Amino acid sequence: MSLDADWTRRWIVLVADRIAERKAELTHLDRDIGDGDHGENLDRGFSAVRARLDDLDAAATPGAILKLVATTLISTVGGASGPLYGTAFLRASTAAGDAETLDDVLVDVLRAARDGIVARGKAEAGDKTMVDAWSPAVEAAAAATDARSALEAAATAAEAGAAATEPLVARKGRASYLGERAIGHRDPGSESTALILRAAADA
Amino acid sequence: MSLDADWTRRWIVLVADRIAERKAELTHLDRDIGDGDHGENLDRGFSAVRARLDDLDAAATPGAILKLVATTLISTVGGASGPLYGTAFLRASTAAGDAETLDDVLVDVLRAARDGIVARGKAEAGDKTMVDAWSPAVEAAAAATDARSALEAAATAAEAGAAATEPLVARKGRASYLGERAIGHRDPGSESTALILRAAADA
Amino acid sequence: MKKLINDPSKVVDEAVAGIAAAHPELRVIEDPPYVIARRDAPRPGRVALVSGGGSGHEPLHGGFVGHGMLDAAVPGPVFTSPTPDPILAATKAVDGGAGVLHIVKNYTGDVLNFETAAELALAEGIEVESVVVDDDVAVKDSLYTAGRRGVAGTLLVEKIAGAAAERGDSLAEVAAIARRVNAQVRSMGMALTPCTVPHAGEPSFDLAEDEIEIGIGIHGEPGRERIAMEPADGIVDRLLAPIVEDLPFASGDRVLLFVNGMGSTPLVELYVVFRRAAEVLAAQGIEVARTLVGSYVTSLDMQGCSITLLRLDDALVELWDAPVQTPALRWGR
Amino acid sequence: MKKLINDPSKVVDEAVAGIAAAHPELRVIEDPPYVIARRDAPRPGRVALVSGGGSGHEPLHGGFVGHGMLDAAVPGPVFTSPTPDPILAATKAVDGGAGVLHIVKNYTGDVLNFETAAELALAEGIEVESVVVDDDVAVKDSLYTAGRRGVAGTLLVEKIAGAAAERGDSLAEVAAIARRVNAQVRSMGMALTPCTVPHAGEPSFDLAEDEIEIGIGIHGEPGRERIAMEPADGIVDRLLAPIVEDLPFASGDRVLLFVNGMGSTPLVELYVVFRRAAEVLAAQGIEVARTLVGSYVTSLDMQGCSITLLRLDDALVELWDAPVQTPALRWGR
Ligand SMILES: Nc1ncnc2c1ncn2[C@@H]1O[C@H](COP(=O)(O)OP(=O)(O)O)[C@@H](O)[C@H]1O
Ligand SMILES: Nc1ncnc2c1ncn2[C@@H]1O[C@H](COP(=O)(O)OP(=O)(O)O)[C@@H](O)[C@H]1O
Ligand SMILES: [Mg+2]
Ligand SMILES: [Mg+2]
Ligand SMILES: [Mg+2]
Ligand SMILES: [Mg+2]
Repeated sequence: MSLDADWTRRWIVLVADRIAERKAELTHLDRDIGDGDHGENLDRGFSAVRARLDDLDAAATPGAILKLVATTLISTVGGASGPLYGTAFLRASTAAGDAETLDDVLVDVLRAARDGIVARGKAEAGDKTMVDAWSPAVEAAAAATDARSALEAAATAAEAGAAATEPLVARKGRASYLGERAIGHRDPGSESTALILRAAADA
Repeated sequence: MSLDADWTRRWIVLVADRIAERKAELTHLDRDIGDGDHGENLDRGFSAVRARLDDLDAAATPGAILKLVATTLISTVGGASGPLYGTAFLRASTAAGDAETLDDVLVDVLRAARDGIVARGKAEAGDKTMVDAWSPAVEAAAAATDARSALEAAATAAEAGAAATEPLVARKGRASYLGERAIGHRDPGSESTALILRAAADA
Repeated sequence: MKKLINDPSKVVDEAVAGIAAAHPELRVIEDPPYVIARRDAPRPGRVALVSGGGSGHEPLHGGFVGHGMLDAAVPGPVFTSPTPDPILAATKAVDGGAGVLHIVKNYTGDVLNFETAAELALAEGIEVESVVVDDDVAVKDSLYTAGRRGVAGTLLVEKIAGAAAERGDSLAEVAAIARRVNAQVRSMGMALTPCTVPHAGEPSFDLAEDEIEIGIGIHGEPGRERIAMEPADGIVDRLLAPIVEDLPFASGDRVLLFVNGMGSTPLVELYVVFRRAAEVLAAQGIEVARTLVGSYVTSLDMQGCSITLLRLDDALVELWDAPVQTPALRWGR
Repeated sequence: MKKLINDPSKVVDEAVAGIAAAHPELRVIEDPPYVIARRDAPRPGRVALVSGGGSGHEPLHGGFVGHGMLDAAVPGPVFTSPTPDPILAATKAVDGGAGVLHIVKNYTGDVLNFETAAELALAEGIEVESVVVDDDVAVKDSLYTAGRRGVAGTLLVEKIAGAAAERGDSLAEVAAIARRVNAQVRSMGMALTPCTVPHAGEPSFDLAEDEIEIGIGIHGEPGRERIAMEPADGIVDRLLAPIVEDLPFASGDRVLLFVNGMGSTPLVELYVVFRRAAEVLAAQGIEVARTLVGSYVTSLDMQGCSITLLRLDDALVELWDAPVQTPALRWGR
């Protein structure tokens, strides 16, 4: 089984399902150190993505699907995570180009997504943001031998990265206003990143 | 012992003491069916009366003392009870005239007070107001044989009148807005009237 | 009780001092406390308007002192009518020789204290007329009660009568206009939560998380009925129906629609309420020609709202639109 | 949670519809939702001002659309920046050929979404300048954070830049004035209670009956520190000290003092706060030349307040005093 257009659709639908399921949990993380809307924001975005996926040409490439995800997130999510995830999927789409499957370009796609987030948000590793899930995921994927194991490694690394945000003081996003009071709480964006990458491994 | 100027002063000071003591209780009654300030209002007024009593000429007659109470209540209490009690004491003072003691004019004094309240507030018996304590008190005093027993009878009748307001629907004052919901609550003004007349009997 | 206050017994003193500090165009008379007056009063030859009542309804009345509205406001203790002394002082301070109109909300205490002040003013040679505002349709059977309460409609009476005084109408004319506004205005309020009087320290009544009060006044008194919490649209319908029936307002009428917050209601909710009220009136053919949305006649920190309708004619529209320059209501200047 | 709303997910829709119904001088663009614009926009040859951000801060920003202030406001979902689409739509709708100024509160989401919209507008040939407002001194170490937040000072930037645009200043001039205001304005807020986001249904943080938060933002985020409840005067001192130190404001300065309510704070309490703030500034030789008191930049139903100081000069005073005619701020017209 390859990471073709069908897989890409399955992945995105799985993300949409799991975000809908875990919306309250994501919002709760955001309530603790942000403004309590991260789950709502992503659910609004991925619900819209799901609806538009059906309208997409049956022959759409993985890159075209990722572009639809990007533009939909940009125009429906708002907040910080909307432009950040939007840019991530947009850069991923560009990296995917016209390829029929992502198997050979997977690491480039993931790296492009991560770089897009960094370019827009200017966060560094350890700033307690979604970058702390993306960066270890990209490294882990790069070290893997094939696409499937790269996805599995990325998901596991993202989950570890999300967990590792807990002891940190935030230096970007709303949690940065809290100083020491952010310690002990997981960054919501790193958790949603882990969710997205776990869905990729499971799709 | 006669109802002379000394007695009048003792009475008013006793009223001031008891209102200060029972301020919260009166306010609480008013909270249930009014706006929760009756105790505060009267305490503000009688504290001012107490302070001004000392400035009063040592030779002041009972009538002069009652006039001081009246003008002080009018200018410090506000609300409904301020003008009503103010008018009551003003009319009482007029009824007392220049008499050195109230023994012979007591019933006239009490009746004048009650009539003053009715003239200003237009309440009838059974409207669930302070009139429901004043009116039985005046009748009871009129039926008594001497001033002392008249005071005792008035206090007892006022207390019974206050208790008897509980099952009533109010037709005057703020409690009238509540309709049936006022049933079961004692009118705060009738309770403060009972307090004032009981203090007269005890002074 | 959590409030931005110091000593609960000093709230009115300190708030009045704050009003004086924030609005140099107003003058506070300290003795007897507290009269808030226009700095340019008395204005010779103009009718002056004095209103007042218990505090806790801010910006009513102090926030409505200024050009085109009140000449003086007399704030009493929280929810307690002022005594005659400051009302008299206010009346004397603003009288410009053309007489003074007292605008009084219909509560026993307010009526009695203003009555005494008016008598004393008359004795000092000042012509005084009094208008009692009683716009609250929540009080039924007003023949068998202290009568309807004066609530949010008071603001409309003050604004429109103030404009009439500003253009130079006589005392009789200004009083007649104020009475005409009162005759054409109806209000009804509700509470999501009670309020807490500072010196009492406890809520003015108890209300469960799933209950609301319909037909409340503005002194923390409970309302006409207690019902289960429901969506805003249903609440609006419950408030509007008795208002419309009462006057009655009818298809073809032009009205001013005033949605008022009770003190702790966020503006965003008042707009949700306004939307429904406008929709319902439109469906009945009643034209909303003028609007007001905000917390203007409040009940301390109560959450809730009231809806007020005033039937307009050209003369009233002109007076409503006339310039006003007060801390809380300001346009045209 | 008790609110005057219907479906929690429809609050913004219905409030915007209410604003449109209450203020016929405004125009609501329905698609993409929601842009609130001046009915007379675009005004040929004048710089246009667009602001926006998450909803829940009413009257900010929709209540400040009108003559002398914003040309359009773009309300996002509650506490969530709008997406670039409606910001772009607003920018196109009000551009009168002289360019558009975006006034953006400094939050990652707002900055990123306005940034994208500005790029798209530029691609369509519209000149756009952006000013990011960051007046909140509660955020320390702003080099190591997302930077200071934009809070109540935003209103002052919008009013003063709006007056400059209205008199015909160029885009560069209007942007420079907006940046100058931002450079001279400092704010700090506190909460007695958290707020409740409608779709969340639970308070944004927990606060005991004897605790308050100092240094809160306007999105229900907890503050810089949690302390025991204290009297208003002490709270004012805690808010003012870091504001005054920061700029710093000094003896001889002329300032605008703005006491802002967070949404559920009664006006009477804001005046108690104002009184103390004016007293403290006077003692420091800082002259309060202009004032504003009210709930203008709110955080849903949060109880609390913020204090804002703006250092004035003659040019800023002239622009502040210039006529403004919006639902929430109105004078001189
Ligand atoms: N500058 C940034 N760089 C990378 N990620 C960021 C940045 N700022 C915020 N984030 C991410 O966005 C998440 C918050 O997203 P969300 O709650 O949807 O938006 P908002 O903060 O505008 O409410 C944070 O948990 C964090 O992971
Ligand atoms: N019209 C009236 N006639 C007689 N007594 C009245 C009248 N209206 C009110 N009262 C009395 O006044 C009392 C309330 O006084 P108070 O609480 O001090 O004033 P307010 O109602 O203005 O807050 C009532 O309990 C009632 O006994
Ligand atoms: Mg968030
Ligand atoms: Mg009372
Ligand atoms: Mg009272
Ligand atoms: Mg947000």
